[in-house]
Amino acid sequence: MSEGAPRPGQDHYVAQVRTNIGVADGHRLLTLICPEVAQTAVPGQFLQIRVSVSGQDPLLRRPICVAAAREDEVDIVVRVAGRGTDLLARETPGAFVDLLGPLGRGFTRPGRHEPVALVGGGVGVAPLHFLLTSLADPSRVRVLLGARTRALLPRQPGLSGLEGLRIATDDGSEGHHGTAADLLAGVLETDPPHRVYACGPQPMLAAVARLCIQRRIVCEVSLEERMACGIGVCMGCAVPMAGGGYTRACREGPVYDARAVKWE
Amino acid sequence: MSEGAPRPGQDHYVAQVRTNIGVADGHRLLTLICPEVAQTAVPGQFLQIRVSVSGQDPLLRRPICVAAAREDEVDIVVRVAGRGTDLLARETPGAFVDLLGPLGRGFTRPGRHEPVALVGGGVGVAPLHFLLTSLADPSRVRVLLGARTRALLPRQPGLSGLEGLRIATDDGSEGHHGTAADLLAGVLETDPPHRVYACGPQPMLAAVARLCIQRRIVCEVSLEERMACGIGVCMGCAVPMAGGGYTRACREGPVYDARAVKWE
Amino acid sequence: MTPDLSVRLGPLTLRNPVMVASGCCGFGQELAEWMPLSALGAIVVKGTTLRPRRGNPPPRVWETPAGMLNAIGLQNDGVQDLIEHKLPWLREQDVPIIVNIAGETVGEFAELARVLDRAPGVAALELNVSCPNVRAGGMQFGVCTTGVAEVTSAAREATRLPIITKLSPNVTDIVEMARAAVDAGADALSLINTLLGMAIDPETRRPRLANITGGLSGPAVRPVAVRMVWQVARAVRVPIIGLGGISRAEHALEFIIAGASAVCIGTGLFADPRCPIAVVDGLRDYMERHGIERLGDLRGALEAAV
Amino acid sequence: MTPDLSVRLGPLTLRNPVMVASGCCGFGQELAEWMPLSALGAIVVKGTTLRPRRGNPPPRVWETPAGMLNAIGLQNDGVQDLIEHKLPWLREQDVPIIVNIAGETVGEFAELARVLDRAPGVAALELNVSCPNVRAGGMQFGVCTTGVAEVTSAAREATRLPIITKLSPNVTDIVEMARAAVDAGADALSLINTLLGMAIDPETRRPRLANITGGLSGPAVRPVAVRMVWQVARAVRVPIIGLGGISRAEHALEFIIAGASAVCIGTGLFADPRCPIAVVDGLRDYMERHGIERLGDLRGALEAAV
Ligand SMILES: Cc1cc2nc3c(=O)[nH]c(=O)nc-3n(C[C@H](O)[C@H](O)[C@H](O)COP(=O)(O)OP(=O)(O)OC[C@H]3O[C@@H](n4cnc5c(N)ncnc54)[C@H](O)[C@@H]3O)c2cc1C
Ligand SMILES: Cc1cc2nc3c(=O)[nH]c(=O)nc-3n(C[C@H](O)[C@H](O)[C@H](O)COP(=O)(O)OP(=O)(O)OC[C@H]3O[C@@H](n4cnc5c(N)ncnc54)[C@H](O)[C@@H]3O)c2cc1C
Ligand SMILES: Cc1cc2nc3c(=O)[nH]c(=O)nc-3n(C[C@H](O)[C@H](O)[C@H](O)COP(=O)(O)O)c2cc1C
Ligand SMILES: Cc1cc2nc3c(=O)[nH]c(=O)nc-3n(C[C@H](O)[C@H](O)[C@H](O)COP(=O)(O)O)c2cc1C
Ligand code: FES
Ligand code: FES
Repeated sequence: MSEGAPRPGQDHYVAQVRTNIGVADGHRLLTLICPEVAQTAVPGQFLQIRVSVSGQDPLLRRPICVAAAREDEVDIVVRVAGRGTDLLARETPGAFVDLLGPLGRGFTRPGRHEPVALVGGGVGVAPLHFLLTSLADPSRVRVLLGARTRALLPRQPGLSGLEGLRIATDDGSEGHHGTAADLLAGVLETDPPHRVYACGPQPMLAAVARLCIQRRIVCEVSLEERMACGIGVCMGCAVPMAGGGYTRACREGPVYDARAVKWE
Repeated sequence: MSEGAPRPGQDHYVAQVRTNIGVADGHRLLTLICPEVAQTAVPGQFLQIRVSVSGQDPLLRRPICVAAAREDEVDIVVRVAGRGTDLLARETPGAFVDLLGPLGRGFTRPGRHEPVALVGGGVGVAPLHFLLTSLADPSRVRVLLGARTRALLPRQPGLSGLEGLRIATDDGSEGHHGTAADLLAGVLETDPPHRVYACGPQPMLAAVARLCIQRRIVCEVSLEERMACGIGVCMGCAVPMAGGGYTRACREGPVYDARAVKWE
Repeated sequence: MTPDLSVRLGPLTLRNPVMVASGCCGFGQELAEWMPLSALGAIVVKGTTLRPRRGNPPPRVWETPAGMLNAIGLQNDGVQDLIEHKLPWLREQDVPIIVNIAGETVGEFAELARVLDRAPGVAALELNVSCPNVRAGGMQFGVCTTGVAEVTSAAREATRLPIITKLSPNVTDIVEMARAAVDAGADALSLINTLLGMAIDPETRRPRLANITGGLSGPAVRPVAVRMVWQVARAVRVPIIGLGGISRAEHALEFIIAGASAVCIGTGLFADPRCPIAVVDGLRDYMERHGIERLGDLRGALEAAV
Repeated sequence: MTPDLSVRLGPLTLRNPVMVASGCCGFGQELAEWMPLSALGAIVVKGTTLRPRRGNPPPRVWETPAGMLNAIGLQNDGVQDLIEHKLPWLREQDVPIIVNIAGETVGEFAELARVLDRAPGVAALELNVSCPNVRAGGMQFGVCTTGVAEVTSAAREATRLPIITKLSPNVTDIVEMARAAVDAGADALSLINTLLGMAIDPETRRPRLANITGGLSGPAVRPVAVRMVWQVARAVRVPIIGLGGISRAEHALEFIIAGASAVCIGTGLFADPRCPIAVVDGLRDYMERHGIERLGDLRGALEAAV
């Protein structure tokens, strides 16, 4: 990639909403028609989506991961966290969504038959789902999902039937009574994968990172830092690095090697 | 009316859009389901309509006249003048519109058989149309309408068939080549009415007022001053008075006796 | 637990912290068509001057992104009219009445304070040393410490009523202004008044306001207002009334957590004249949810090491 | 008629008046992925310091109504890195490069100016006397006339490059600051930097920014910025770069009519990294529609009697 040249597929698009379905309480899966992004996005990359009509309020775009890509369309899963995601979650089929993308650094692709574990918390399952669908051999994959409660587990199409799927809920309403990190701890005991990919709330990521670093298992985490620009120009999305200083979640991230990050 | 008590029907409503049709280039007629306003509004009164989703931007409501009232519904005619009216003009049937009203002082009702002339410029025809439909004897009414050009003449249902209707356009594309005030001048020569009601752009109103004051014909004008609150609390909508000082268009107006206003 | 929303504002006790701001609620009558004034902590009436003022020519208002500019120019019928025609009705409404006064000279502030000292039903005076829209007096006082101090002490000496000095945000050091007011005898402070702004119509090349410049208010200015309340609350001991862009309980909470004892709603009334009720309800909900018994316990409760 | 959009900025001539603002376009490389930098009047790179700075801990940004707060804390790799690793690429982009510099002391400003004086490809220096997010130096200089004057003349003496002093809006009298900068030798002025603001999360009672306060930018502040440009343009003779909330040609026109020679786009890039192109196109359309041959003819063309 030469300096100053756009990355593959990266552009400003206006994508039409094809469908909008509920996948959990307060979680919507939107399918957007955007062939260029569908063909170039790498799992772990995100889009910067405009959520306002006029662009003045809310002023900033919202970063949302690509959750799946098929021919001419991409899926996103939106958890209603505030005003911006609320507006986005209400977009109806036929509406147009203004986006920049694909942005950021995605996950490193595992070797063809490498055993991997994907650890997702809540809406963090979105990029992992995309990663899963892009794998050559999904049979070697364990998917460990956590949520506060059953109703908050995103039911993304293609996940439910999966053989290697394990669920954890904080309140025990489905699967293991505990966290996805607990599930990972168990897996690491019995049948450790070569690589772990994680996305979810900060405490879960920290726990997963700790486990993997202890056992020297390669682990990549996708971090959610607040962003202003999403394209690397504002320095707003600082991620503290183990080696000191900060890098940009939107550019050097959002996916990091767990060892590179400074965990609190 | 006792001090501090709401005026008849005046309240905060959420009205559903029943229909939205084009009535001229950049002019939409919206029918809103709002029985309370339909039953209490007086011609010349207006509504303060929220045009933003979140209410933060655009921050302020937009004043729009009631253009007709029938049982459970009211019509408004919206001319797209900027961002707020653009948002409003796009509301689709089934959508909900947040409004305060009816607000302001309306037109004085003429005597039962009193001959009157209604002089409207552009979207100013809206409140006059409402006045017309409320008259006991529309046969004694002359309606003089002006617009810049044919395509900008609002075709409000109920107006087109009218016997006493005369049209003027600045470019002569329909009716008299000139202004609605020209038409009034002619009418005042040949068959002067007892009362004149006018609504439209400031220069037209000034011309109409001058004609009527000269001939001592009672004339009421509806003025469009910029408003912030629309309910009389901010003093934003100052109208200069002939006797000195200012009154509030939203409260003492928007309808004024032409003699009370200080014309530039 | 029934949360206690009452707050102390120097010598005054308000049933709740939600007040309506000067210039945004007239003298109460029109607002009372939309909500009972008795639901408010207090009402601060339109800036009142010694003699009637016509105000500025129109256009007087212009909307800006998440805000608005105004240049009303203190249109009002003068203090005598207030006393004779407006206070009698307001006194019946079961709401503390705070009169916002604006003099063109220090002497006028003193005279206004003296006249209102004898007027029954006035709970406190708010000194508008900071209106950007009048030439004589107005902002000039509010942007230097001597001006703030002189006006405050002149009013202080002229009345036994509680004195609230309302500060201008158009200053380099708001803390300095606050200290000057407190040292001169202010019982409380209001902040902020409007930021001086301007907008232009490119098509006509004319300013959007006949007065050219005007005061910026609304959600746009809230971050500036919260910051100033926080700075001042850490520097002075008198209660602070926070305002600037409030229309929901969360906004009021920002100010209270930053250190305000009470809040005012101004521009927020224009979009929703009933929002003060929603703010009070929202504060009550929040207190219940967080197990806060007295609102005062939340004041200045910012969790941050400085 | 082909409208002439070129403008003079003291000794510089820009092909058009639309620049990108310091801190909002990095050092150009990422922005170049979205638009050719050669379409810009100039680029003002991120605030550069003598030594590398890590910047503030996150969260560093928070959205506010029609605006945002930032407290980046001048994260940058220092002036040597700029010269060695960033300028070489930028020099190839056919765009005038303005380097925004920030010292912690007057001496550091002078040192930065001296070092950059010898760096090829730098068109001008912008003195960031007004960043609210660093403790030493930063805003302290920008809010008093002596600070502005000292920094400006120290830089003036250290370089032959054109000097642009960027003023802080967090002052009582912006005209006084502008005069101080001009008297000390500034070739041009940029205004405004960000307004100091703050936001709080009521649920956690924590400030939204780790730094507690931050700089407010975006459409929300535009009315304040336009007002300050207007005030300063009537008081000084050097060219003014106007900024604050610009993302469309109409916004840029407000500043130009108020008296700015050029404009910068900052926060507007975050919502749309290509908006500078739309602003240039919109200015050209406007000039054609209004029969304006040279953009300079529009500067300060406000129709208003004062
Ligand atoms: C790289 C990246 C990928 C993401 N992918 C997804 C996704 O696929 N699906 C999804 O639903 N969400 C995703 N998020 C989170 C999403 O961007 C935020 O929830 C959203 O920006 C909040 O906006 P809002 O207006 O709804 O909330 P606001 O009202 O702005 O804030 C509500 C809450 O969300 C928090 N928040 C605000 N911005 C962010 C942010 N950038 N990251 C995390 N928390 C934030 C605030 O601190 C606040 O507590 C992602 C975030 C990042 C950085
Ligand atoms: C009592 C009253 C009744 C009205 N009735 C109608 C109606 O029935 N139908 C209709 O289409 N319009 C009506 N208007 C005008 C309408 O309110 C304005 O066009 C609208 O507020 C402009 O908002 P905007 O966001 O679209 O435009 P903006 O982008 O805010 O401004 C666009 C242009 O409209 C002008 N403008 C802004 N506010 C007003 C205002 N309050 N009055 C006049 N001009 C304004 C501005 O100066 C500017 O030139 C009425 C106005 C008043 C005061
Ligand atoms: C239309 C209008 C008129 C105002 N008049 C006054 C006034 O007379 N006296 C005063 O002290 N403040 C006045 N203000 C300032 C407000 O009281 C308040 O300080 C400011 O608007 C910020 O609060 P807000 O954002 O909630 O409106 C006025 C504000 C507006 C919008
Ligand atoms: C994220 C961010 C970083 C900034 N960094 C700098 C900086 O390093 N130096 C500087 O002089 N101004 C800096 N600014 C201020 C902008 O250059 C500009 O003056 C201000 O944001 C107002 O313009 P805007 O509303 O177009 O953003 C920064 C602004 C933002 C939003
Ligand atoms: S969000 Fe702006 S640099 Fe990452
Ligand atoms: S618009 Fe507020 S008083 Fe009329």
